[in-house]
Amino acid sequence: MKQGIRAEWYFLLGGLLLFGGAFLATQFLNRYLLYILVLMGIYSIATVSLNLTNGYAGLFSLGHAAFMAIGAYTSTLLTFPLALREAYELPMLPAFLGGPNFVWPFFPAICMGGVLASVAALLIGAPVLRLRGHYLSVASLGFVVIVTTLAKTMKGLTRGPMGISAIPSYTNIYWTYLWLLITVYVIWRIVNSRFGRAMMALREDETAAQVLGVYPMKYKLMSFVVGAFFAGVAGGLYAHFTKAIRPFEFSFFLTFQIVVMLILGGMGTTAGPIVGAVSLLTLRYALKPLEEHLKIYGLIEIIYAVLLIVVMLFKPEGLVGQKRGVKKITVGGKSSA
Amino acid sequence: MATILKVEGLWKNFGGLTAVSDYFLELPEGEIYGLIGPNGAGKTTVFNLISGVLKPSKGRILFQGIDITWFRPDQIAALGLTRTFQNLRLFPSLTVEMNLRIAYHTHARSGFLAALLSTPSFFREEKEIGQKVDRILELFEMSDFREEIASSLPYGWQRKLDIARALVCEPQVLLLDEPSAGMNTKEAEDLAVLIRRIHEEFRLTMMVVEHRMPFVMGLASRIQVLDYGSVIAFGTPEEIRNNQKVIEAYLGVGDLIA
Amino acid sequence: MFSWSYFLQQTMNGVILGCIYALLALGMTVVYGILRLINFAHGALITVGAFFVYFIFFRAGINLAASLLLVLGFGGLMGLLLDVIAYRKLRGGPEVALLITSLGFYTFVENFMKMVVSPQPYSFKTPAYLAVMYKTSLLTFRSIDVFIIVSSLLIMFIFNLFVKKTRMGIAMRATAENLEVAHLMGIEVNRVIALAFALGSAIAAFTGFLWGAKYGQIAYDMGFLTGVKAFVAVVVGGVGSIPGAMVGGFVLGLAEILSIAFLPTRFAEYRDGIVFGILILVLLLRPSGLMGVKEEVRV
Amino acid sequence: MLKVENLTVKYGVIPAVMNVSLTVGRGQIVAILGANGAGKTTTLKAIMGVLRPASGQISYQGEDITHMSPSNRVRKGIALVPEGRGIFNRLTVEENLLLGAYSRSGNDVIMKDLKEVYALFPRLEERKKQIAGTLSGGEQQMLALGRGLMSKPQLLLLDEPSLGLAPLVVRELYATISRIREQGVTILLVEQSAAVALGASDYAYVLESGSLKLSGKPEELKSLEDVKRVYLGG
Amino acid sequence: MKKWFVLGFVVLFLSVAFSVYAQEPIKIGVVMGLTGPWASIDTPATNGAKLAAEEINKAGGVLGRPIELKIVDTKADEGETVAAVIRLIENEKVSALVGYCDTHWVNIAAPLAREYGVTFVTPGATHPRIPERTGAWLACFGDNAQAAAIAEYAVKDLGLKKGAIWVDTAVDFSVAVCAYFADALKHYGGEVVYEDYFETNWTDFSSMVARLKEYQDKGEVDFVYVGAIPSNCGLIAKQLREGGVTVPMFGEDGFDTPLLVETGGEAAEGVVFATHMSLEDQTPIIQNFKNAYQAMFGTLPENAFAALGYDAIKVLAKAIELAGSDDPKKIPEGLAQIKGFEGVSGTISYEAGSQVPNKSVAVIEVKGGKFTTVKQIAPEYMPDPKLAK
Repeated sequence: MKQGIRAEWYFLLGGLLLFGGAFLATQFLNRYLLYILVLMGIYSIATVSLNLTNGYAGLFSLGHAAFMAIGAYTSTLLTFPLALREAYELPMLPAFLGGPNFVWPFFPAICMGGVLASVAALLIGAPVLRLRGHYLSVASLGFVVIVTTLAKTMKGLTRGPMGISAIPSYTNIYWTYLWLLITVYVIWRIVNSRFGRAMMALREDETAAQVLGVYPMKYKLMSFVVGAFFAGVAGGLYAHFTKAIRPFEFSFFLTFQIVVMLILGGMGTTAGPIVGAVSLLTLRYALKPLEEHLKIYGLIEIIYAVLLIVVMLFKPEGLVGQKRGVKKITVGGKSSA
Repeated sequence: MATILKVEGLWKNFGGLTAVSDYFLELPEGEIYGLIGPNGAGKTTVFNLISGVLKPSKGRILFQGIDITWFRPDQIAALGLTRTFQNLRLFPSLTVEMNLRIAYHTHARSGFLAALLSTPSFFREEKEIGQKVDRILELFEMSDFREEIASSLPYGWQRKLDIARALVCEPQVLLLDEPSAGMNTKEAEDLAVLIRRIHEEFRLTMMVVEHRMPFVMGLASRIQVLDYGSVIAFGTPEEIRNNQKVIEAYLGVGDLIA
Repeated sequence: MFSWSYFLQQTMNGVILGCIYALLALGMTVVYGILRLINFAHGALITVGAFFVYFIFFRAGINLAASLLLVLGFGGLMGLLLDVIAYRKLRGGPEVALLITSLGFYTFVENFMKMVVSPQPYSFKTPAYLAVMYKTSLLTFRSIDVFIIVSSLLIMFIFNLFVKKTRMGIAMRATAENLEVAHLMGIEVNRVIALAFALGSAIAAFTGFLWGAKYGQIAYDMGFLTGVKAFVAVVVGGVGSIPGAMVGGFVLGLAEILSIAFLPTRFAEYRDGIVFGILILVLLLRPSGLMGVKEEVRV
Repeated sequence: MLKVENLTVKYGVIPAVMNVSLTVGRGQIVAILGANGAGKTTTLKAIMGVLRPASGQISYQGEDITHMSPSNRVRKGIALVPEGRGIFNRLTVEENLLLGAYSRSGNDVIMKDLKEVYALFPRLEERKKQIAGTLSGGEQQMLALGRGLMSKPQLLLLDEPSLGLAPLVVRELYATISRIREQGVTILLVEQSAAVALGASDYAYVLESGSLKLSGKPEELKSLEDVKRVYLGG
Repeated sequence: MKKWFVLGFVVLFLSVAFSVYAQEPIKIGVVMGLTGPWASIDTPATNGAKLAAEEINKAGGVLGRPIELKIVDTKADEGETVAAVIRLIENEKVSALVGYCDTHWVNIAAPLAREYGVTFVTPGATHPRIPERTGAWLACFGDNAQAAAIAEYAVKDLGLKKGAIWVDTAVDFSVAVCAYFADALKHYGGEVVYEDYFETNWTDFSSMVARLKEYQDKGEVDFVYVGAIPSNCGLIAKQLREGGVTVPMFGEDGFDTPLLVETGGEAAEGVVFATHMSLEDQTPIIQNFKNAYQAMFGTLPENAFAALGYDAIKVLAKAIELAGSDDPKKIPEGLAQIKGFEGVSGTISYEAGSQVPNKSVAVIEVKGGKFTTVKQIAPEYMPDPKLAK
């Protein structure tokens, strides 16, 4: 295991290379390809952060879309142009957030989105993380529906189901990859500290971890809250990228998409989530012209689904994942070698 | 010698079934006690109760004078009592080193921010953990397995890793649940030597559940025998071996059928 | 403030929706009980069933009774195929793989339908003798409403009878409780699981017909949310419990309808929120569900 | 009736049973004794086909069944009453019993056998509609036995039938086991409680740490000295 | 010598022949939700656009150049929409964009096109605040016009005053048209008894039906105005009638879909809705359009949106001609000059500064399963566009 200072330098070097790459991309690629690159970055942030909860801590949460929604709406409300607030019937900021003549800069607004997502994770996590296995998954899915419902009904803040458009388009390739770098760095640091080790221990065997002194709730919550922060960030970036958000965007489908990316790439690995996000999006945009040419709409999703089933059948641990000791349902004399 | 672990009138009911009834224990500091009994006598349940994995229906558990009856397992571990498991509960998909590093948890002090920023103090602590792990690996002659995935180790080594892991936790009292299960006689003998060595080197207090009699009799200074959830005998190995009640518990009452 | 007839009418609406959820939950709970699989593909069977009846009854003109028998058989076959093609191979793998595969199946079926049938909704005419209107001073209803309630209760009754009285049914419950011992008893576990899939899928496909006949429009994506809600019903009722699945279905159906009926109209937007709110509440207060057996945690 | 030759069973890489050979003659009660973890249960599971042997051969009525599926072994007349009884707690007593006859056909015969089982265990008949999970330990053991009998076995494998039962109940249980043998069923049982098992059996094997240590007629083992050594060391 | 002559002739011929085709085509991007809830209106609109492009190319193209449509399905997905707009402008270098029959999607796509300085024309998104917010041009009337037309028809022609309004809160368009309708109804002396809310993805409307029936039985309601999109209108009509509701039902241009009669069946009888034009009209331009459409796609135009898609391309072509260039910067100048353009969906003129054409509204009633025009209304009262969010 790489540990400490030297690995950090590699990280910095990687970051510089990444930014060099981003610069070259802005110089030589057209906006459509840049668009896809940014989208890959945003989905990677979401997938990498989900990996902390689902991959390392072993909690199969389906709540990521909810945190993305919270981040998206929060940052949007903070950065929305003063001039358009009235036209869109959105409120001015209250005094403690800067007052009616103030609009937040992009970076702190995104952070704030992440923070509020974390707060939500803390509130919902305390009861929901007590649940085990599929119950946790279903309850977190319920949380997504409830957040979507709130986004629909808190019309004064969210304009309800109609959503908010004309969001300033601050998200670009630099911001996205800066945040991706931060996300990967933070999660890498956590994984390589006692905090991450405690999470992995819980994933592997909760009782064993407990008798070694790990308090499950604390570290489950920590993974949930940190994961939620970066999900909120991804949501904020997404909002300032598509420039329009609606409650419906942050529903089952978004959650499932991210989960699928993670599992396809490989849970609990550093590269897995990014590989998953990049490969699925590449597939999608590479197939797009084919779909349009053949005029078979839905073809992408069908290929997507078949691919998913094939990967699950033949490499259930994901593209870059390693086989793990998992509990098995044994049928018929298979438990003995 | 001072009593480090004291259990008074411990009961545990599962539904209508009484698994442990009126169990007691006074474990002196620095001793190794054995806990034996036929299948289903409640030995593991006793360990589960002491380590906090299960909550008793009645009774009191004192560790270093602190009432830990209602503590969570992690709190008990933080006070210095940990255990191993009969059915091996390693962290199967992690490396040997990771298994051990995790166990240092209760002693690690560095904060979240320090970890994120990788501060010198964090770095120093990680190094300390590394040294501690090295020492234990050496002691267990497992240095070569450092990077191996735990579940890929040969079974005997997995057993040893389980004990090694508990030692990284630096407990004062260690409960070993069938440490030699699944080992052959030779391996078991080696393990006994190792346990004795650990006992001396770390000045540990231990309690061992075992079914391999020579193993436990050679190791423990006193043995408790459990049957139907209660203590039916307590004494030195020699006393236990010749105790009629114990023989009956194990072999059955001679004239029951015949 | 509300009249009796209003109350009765809304309750009936809730019961009908409840019947649909309960029928779907039935199949899901059996599969979940044995395999711990949230079978998202179950929702796809609603869609497939509805379109199957559409084509053989409305287009090919096969008579209704025969169509319904055929759709049951067709649904069962689909379930069987799913199990044999993919799920069986994955048994023993990580649970997540099974879950994701079922999601993959759902996505596949939905988009396949979209491609083959069209992304447009299809109108689904209620057969004339199921569309007869009855107006009384208390209730307005159609024969299809009666048909849904009667056929659902009948299916639930038969299903219960099957599970309680037949050799296969008892084997199914035994497998759900302890797969290994069931295997010891000489039960061909794989066959039991395949049967569970087949039965659940047959009922789901039939529910697709009820759905179409009741609401009059079917679409390639009709199954997803319904399927998810049916699983919510399973959890609310208590996983693995057959009576629980039915109770859960009715609780959800009634909650959905009555909340709209008796809350001020602006609360209509909370419809799905209420369903999932109930779910979270039940999970927190009574994790084993309304009718479920507490699951033992082994140490 | 049953012949096990050089049986070795491993869990992953760990051998649980090594080179065990034993024979059970028709109409006998044979006991396998040994302390916790000696490999008794593993041996039974291998005979039943739930575990696959790493090496060795199992033949039953002269036929090699080493690679036969458990359900086919059930059809051939082998039944296992598992350790801890393996009762389906959520099913009724009668349903549990009927599951024992799962692999058989012919409703009338099964109903007749059900009556016989009820005759053997009148208490089960009283409680046939009761949920099995609510039975007492002794009753559950009766139910497990009865369920095993419902498959009309010629060879009945019993795994620690006396586990967790009070002495009086154990005595009752063994009386029943003898009666079952009188009906022509061959029995291979695993017990930790040696005295009890020796009192009821025709022949006994003693396992220690996965290998055979002793075997002989109960009279020969009766002194218990060797057995005691295996159990308690010495 | 002769050889050279023949060769020269061939070269000349080829260069003339290619002069039409070898010319760079004028590319127009078409973004539509061909899959998803809006498919039943976006698909005919796309077909209409294809037909218009084909006709234009047969007649020699625009400015001597053929028109090439680049059609992208954006699947009712925000990310896909942004991606498609960027791709069409950046990669395909389209001169203008045409798209969507629903406001929400125009709200996302058009501002982006505006950033690039590319004109966006929507065939069927009717929110009158679209130009103000996004800079897009409408080929259709505004929602305030169609809402006012129905209010006028209900109160003045039928004498119905007490209305219930059903709003699909998930769709901007429905929220807007219902707000305009409430305003217009009050203007004409009517009264909004209550508003009820639903969402696009509902299938079961039984609880709302029972509530309406309760009001109806107490005699408190004369009619219901439903702001449903195509995939819901038939479903709602059917469930209303089968639930015992007998009061008249009114709708907007989302009802202009075959699904209304297919799904609604007998329940759709007597439903009255406002739309852009009636395909039943016997005018030659409509009949020609219907024939050409059928020849190309094997089916009659499904609804008015086919005509709107057709008109959007024709208007755009006309604008390019008027501007004399397909330079995206020049196209708005051409559009602004369009006056009295005879489209299939009616006469299109952009009055000074307005990007919403002044068109009359067709009020249609379902009679015997057919859409029959009962009236053409040029509303005398126009609700203020600002009333809607």
